Amino acid sequence: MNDAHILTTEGLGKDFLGFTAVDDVTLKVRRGTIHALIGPNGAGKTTVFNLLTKVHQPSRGTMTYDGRDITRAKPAQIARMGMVRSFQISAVFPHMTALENVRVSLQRKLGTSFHFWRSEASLRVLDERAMELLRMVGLDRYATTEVAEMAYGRKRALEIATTLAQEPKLMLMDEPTQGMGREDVARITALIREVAKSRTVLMVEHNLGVVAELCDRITVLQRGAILTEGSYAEVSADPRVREAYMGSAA
Amino acid sequence: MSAAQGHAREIGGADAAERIAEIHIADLHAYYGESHALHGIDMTVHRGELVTLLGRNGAGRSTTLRAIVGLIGRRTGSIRLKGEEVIARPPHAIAHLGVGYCPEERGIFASLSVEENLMLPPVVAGGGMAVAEIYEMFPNLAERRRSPGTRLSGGEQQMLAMARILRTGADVLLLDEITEGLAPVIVEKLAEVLGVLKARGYTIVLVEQNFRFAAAMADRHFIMDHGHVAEVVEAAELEAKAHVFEEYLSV
Amino acid sequence: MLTDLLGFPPQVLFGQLLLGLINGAFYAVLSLGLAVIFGLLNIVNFAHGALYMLGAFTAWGLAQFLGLNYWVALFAAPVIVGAFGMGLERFLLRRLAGVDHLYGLLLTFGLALVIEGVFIKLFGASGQPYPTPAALTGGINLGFMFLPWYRGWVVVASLIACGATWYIFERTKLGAYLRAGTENPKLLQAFGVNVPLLTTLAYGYGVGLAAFAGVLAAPITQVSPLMGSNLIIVVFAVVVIGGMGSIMGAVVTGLAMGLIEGLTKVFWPEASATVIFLVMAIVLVLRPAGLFGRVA
Amino acid sequence: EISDGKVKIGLLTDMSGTYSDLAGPGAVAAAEMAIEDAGAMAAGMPVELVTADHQNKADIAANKAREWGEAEQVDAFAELVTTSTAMAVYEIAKQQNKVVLVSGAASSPLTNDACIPSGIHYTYSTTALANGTGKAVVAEGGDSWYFLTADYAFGQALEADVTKVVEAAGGQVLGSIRHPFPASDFSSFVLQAQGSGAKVIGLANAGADTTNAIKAANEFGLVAGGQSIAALLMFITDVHALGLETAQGIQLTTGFYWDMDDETRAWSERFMERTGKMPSMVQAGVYSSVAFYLKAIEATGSDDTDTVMEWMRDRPIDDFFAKGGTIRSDGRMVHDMYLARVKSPGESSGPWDYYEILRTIPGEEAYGTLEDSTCPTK
Amino acid sequence: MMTTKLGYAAALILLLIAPVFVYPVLLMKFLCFALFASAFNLILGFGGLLSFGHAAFFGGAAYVTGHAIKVWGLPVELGILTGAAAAGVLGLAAGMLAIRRQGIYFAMITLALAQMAYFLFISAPFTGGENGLQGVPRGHLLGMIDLQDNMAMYYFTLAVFLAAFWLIARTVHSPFGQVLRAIRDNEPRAVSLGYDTDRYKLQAFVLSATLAGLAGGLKTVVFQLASLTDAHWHMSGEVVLMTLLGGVGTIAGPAVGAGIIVALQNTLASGPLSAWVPVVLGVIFVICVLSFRRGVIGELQALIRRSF
Ligand SMILES: Nc1ncnc2c1ncn2[C@@H]1O[C@H](COP(=O)(O)OP(=O)(O)OP(=O)(O)O)[C@@H](O)[C@H]1O
Ligand SMILES: Nc1ncnc2c1ncn2[C@@H]1O[C@H](COP(=O)(O)OP(=O)(O)OP(=O)(O)O)[C@@H](O)[C@H]1O
Ligand SMILES: [Mg+2]
Ligand SMILES: [Mg+2]
Repeated sequence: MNDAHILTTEGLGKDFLGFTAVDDVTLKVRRGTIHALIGPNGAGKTTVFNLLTKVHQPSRGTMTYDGRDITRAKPAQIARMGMVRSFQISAVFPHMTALENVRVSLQRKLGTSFHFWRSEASLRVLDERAMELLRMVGLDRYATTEVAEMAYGRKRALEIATTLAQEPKLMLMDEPTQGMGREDVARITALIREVAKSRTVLMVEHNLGVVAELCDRITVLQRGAILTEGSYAEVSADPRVREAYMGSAA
Repeated sequence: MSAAQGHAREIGGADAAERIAEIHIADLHAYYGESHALHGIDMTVHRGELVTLLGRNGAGRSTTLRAIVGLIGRRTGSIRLKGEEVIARPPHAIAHLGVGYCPEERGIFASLSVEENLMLPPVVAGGGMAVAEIYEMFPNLAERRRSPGTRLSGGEQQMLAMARILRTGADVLLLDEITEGLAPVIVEKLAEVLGVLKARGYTIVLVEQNFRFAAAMADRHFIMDHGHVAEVVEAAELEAKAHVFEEYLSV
Repeated sequence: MLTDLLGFPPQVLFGQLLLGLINGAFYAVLSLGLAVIFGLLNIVNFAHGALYMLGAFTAWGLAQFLGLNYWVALFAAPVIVGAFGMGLERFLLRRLAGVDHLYGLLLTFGLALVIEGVFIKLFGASGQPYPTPAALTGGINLGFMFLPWYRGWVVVASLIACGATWYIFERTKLGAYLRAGTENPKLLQAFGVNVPLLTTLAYGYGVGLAAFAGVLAAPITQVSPLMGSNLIIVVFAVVVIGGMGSIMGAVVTGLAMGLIEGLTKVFWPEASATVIFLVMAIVLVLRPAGLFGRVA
Repeated sequence: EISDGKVKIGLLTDMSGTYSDLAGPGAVAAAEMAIEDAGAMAAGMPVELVTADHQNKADIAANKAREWGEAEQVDAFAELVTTSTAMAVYEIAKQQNKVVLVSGAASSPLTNDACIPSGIHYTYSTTALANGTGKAVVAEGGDSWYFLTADYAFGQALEADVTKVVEAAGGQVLGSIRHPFPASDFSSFVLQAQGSGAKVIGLANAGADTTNAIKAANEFGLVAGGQSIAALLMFITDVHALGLETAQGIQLTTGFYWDMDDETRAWSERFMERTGKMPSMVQAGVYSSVAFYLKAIEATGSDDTDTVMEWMRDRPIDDFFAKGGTIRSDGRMVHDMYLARVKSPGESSGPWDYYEILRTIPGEEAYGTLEDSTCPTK
Repeated sequence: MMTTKLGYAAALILLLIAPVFVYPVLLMKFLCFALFASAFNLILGFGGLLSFGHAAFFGGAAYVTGHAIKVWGLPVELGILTGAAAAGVLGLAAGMLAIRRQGIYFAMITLALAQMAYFLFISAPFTGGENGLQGVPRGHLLGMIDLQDNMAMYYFTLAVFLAAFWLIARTVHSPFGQVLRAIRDNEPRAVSLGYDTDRYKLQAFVLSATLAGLAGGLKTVVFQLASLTDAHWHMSGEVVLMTLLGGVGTIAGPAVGAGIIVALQNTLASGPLSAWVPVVLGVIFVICVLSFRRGVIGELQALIRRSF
């Protein structure tokens, strides 16, 4: 099979009690690219993510990741295979400090996660790397703050840091810049470009600015099905896309 | 008849020329448990105005809105809505002054269908939108009306959160990041809606990240930083005060 | 024939099923009250058994001291106890708004201990007699068993109560408020609904149902301080099997459990107190949120 | 000589549970009366009473007894309603060699396999209940039985004893049903009893279970249908709770009834003044047992267990409770029992006038002979 | 931090000299429940799962230990370990059924399983039904020290308690403990980070059950008796109360809570208030739920945090 693609789906489909949220989606994500999934609200973007990360089981179709069929794999399995997602609504551990959040994400690789007799101190080796990641997203100042008290935008940034800690081969980002102020958006955009050098990113994003700036390839979904695909220039030129999604923007 | 006019009669037929302070906030402090989120906010919004609260993440914009509708346990200072002091009132009493709130986290009810969600908020004044009107504005909702509220997509939930307060006839709208996660087409439509509402004499406070969206129609911008109102910028002086935006929003 | 198959005449079985249904009616009303309360207050109301007992005692007291008869008590007791419940909610439970519902459970557990303890001191543990209302004494011979009129009445009364409650919750605006209040009371209140009042009423109503069941039970069992404490965790099981906070679930499961228990009493009497928990375990393993419950 | 300068009696009972009416605070009052009547002195030394609520739980009883014995120099344990608590305390008393005056517990094993040298089973026993009610009922033609049995030690013991008696008397047992303890609703069990076609339905349970069973039986026209109920263990407090309307006609065996002669009336009136209730046989038994124990100390001038036990064994108890009662070497206190019938509302002259004593059952007949006892130390 | 260290030191000294002033058996009862509550807190306070069936492990182990020592004639220490192991196995079985459920449903399924275990204990012959398993010999520790002597028994109990307590504290502050916290905070996220959360929760549950069993076995030896009380759902409720009273999710809290309850029951059970025990306990419940929900230790910590 084609190794240029890290992720491919064939005729992927999902119905919710008769309602078809995703319909015959055949997606090919090239290694080392930033691939965007855009489309009107309710087009099925998040659902596609949910299918890829096993939140839902697909009604139809197959998925292949890194040469392996993952149509029936388990959520945790997928994650360990290096395909990690960030959520549309911020997903952090509110009652832990920012540092601990990242450390939990790093910890799994130590392989001591079941060791209840070992001291916490054995995790200190991870702190350095954790701080590094926090710095990347500009949260190093908040390392010791309890996350519950951070504003929404910072929680999103932190979430990306924890995702990065997984050293994912493929990052699924659902609206990474949602709820962020300008300067945060700028930082995150830069960050994504940074991390994308060594890996592949598949993102859902409504901020066309970000999409235009980052993405090599864009798939437009509408009513669950693929409307068109191509570079930003191509896609944004497409009248159907303008009509269905972009409007006068872009 | 617009809710605004009806209201004018309520408070002693004040004549239209005189500008009535719909929202008047003085030295407002708000706390989340131990942490002190608002450090003395002062702001006045007149009837029929559309103002924005701008600022970095964590500046305290959402908290300001929450404080106005009474969702924050500990708050001090003064909040006058339509001339009435509400700092000590319970949330439900405040809402009945004609206040509609669209929360940042959307707050769609999972155990209610989309339609039930839409019909949930009690009508607090005349002149609310008809359900048909709303469905026409947000076709997705009409399509999914029977399914449980939280089964909606992120954006659809956002639409629902906005739509349900348009029904209640509230003429003071507090909207927290309503364009968040919405497709550009929808955002444009929302802009139109706000335009209409403004024309109808609604008073609107908008918390926004999307400056382009906000700048277009706002009469005034309150720029918040660390729980204060750092600057107030009139629509007229946007260019003049561009540096302010640079400073606080890096726009 | 059947007799040899069962080891006893089939009519015994009919009898047991009918009795099961009657007990089921009690479970239904009680668990309904619990479901209502859990729904809005997110509180597992451990005091439910004690309040059920209060209902019975109120009926007894009304007869004893005011000479009021059963029919008056049937309406008066739920109102009185319901009011008492609202007091509890207003002055104690309300303080727990927003905290983990484990605390509600513990608080009501404490209340139950207090109420029952006090009544034991006041009226002794072995309880008081309460006569069957004259109109319902005697019974009818159904051929396979002798059915006291009163037991028949219990079923009717319970089903009426359940039906009414179901309608309110699933078919009215008030019901929508109650369900929304379950999820996000603060926001609902910000929309202009008087949630605190709503909550107090809901608790009062749930408690009223318990008291109603208590009055129904008074002529059947001794009116004794501990009459509820033995019942309460069975009723919990019923609510859980039905699905926490599900009105429909509480009623249907209540009746079903009554039947199952009835059968067990024939085939394996010692286990009749345990069978419900077996069912509960199985159901929860197969359907995480109970039979009618919504998965959160 | 008196150990550590005082005589201390530890009374363990159910202060707040199902049995708190027939024992509980009333039993404490009875013990206090006994001590006061002895002038709070025995052999010139002060007498103290300590009490505790064992909540009908074996372990709580055991812990308390152990603590009292080891840390508070208690010399004797009294009351002990429910067999399980009595047995638990027997274990401790055996280790510590302390006197036990059991009044509330009923099971016959206390004077058989489970007996201890320093234990006295004072007031009644399942055997006596069986011999009393069982024999009488069969004699009146109630020769086919069906049991409603509480599914625990006491219930089973009672059922077993009655079965022996009934079969010995030429009656037969058609079957029995074991109901969980405690059970809230008895209708289903009553219905099965009805189905059994037995003439007599024997209730081998106690307290709330008995009263509820009787109510259900009435409701479902069991008696009307020609069957009769034999409440094998029923206390006057239960009758009081049920009301004569429901309880009338039931036959039962009791170790004491307040309204038998001047002595019983005199004491019971005093008890009534103190507690507002007439005494149950358990409460009267507590008074009698404690009084007798103190008498023994007074006489022997010692609170040494063996000395006291020995004195008590070779002397008759003669008080309002046990006329000519004697304590056997297996710990059984043998005294007359009474077969009673519950009066109808018409017959009753007012509150607490509940029993008509049908006959007196001589001690031997009620408790059997020492030979039958399987107590190893007898 | 400093204050906690000092606190523990003081507590330890207190425990070492206590039997001189207080009736040792009472102290041992306290230790057993302190251990039970701490074990319970492991799953409630740190696993975020309210188990309403822990009595099954406590009581089950009590019976097994009693049986092992009395009937099979195992030496004390082995008997106790057997009990704990049995509880562990029971915990594994229960856990596998229950662990996928959350919140109140988890509480209820554990309750259901416990009720069935209870039924087993009532009807099975080896438990002695209502009378319980009585006259369990304390025997000799390592075949030498006679545990019939209360002092010897006390220090043995104390040693076991301290060991187990240390293990619990360590578990909480271990890599495993971290993951547990994360799961309690936001399970879906933990899954998306590659953690098979059910397995972590299950391990925590089994650990908790085993230690609860250890407490149960110990109690049997101390009182030489295993009874239905230990397995009754009231016991499950009591341990919740202890934990809550002392402070859910604090290390020392449950032990403190246990201390308070045991002391209370003991002082109330005898004397004038004895008929009021349920009422008094009830009132305490109400008061502590209403006015200091963080529990004794929790409130103390808050106090310290505020004052620094
Ligand atoms: N669990 C579910 N049950 C039923 N319908 C669902 C469920 N999840 C999503 N849907 C429906 O499927 C459609 C696609 O939802 P999805 O969340 O994928 O949209 P989206 O593309 O992410 O939109 P947005 O940009 O607003 O997030 C929507 O109409 C939604 O209502
Ligand atoms: N529930 C909460 N508990 C404690 N602190 C909070 C809570 N919510 C917000 N805060 C704090 O209050 C301050 C203001 O938060 P607020 O949500 O008002 O920010 P904002 O201006 O709305 O930014 P954004 O909406 O992008 O998060 C922030 O510093 C945040 O850390
Ligand atoms: Mg989405
Ligand atoms: Mg002495």
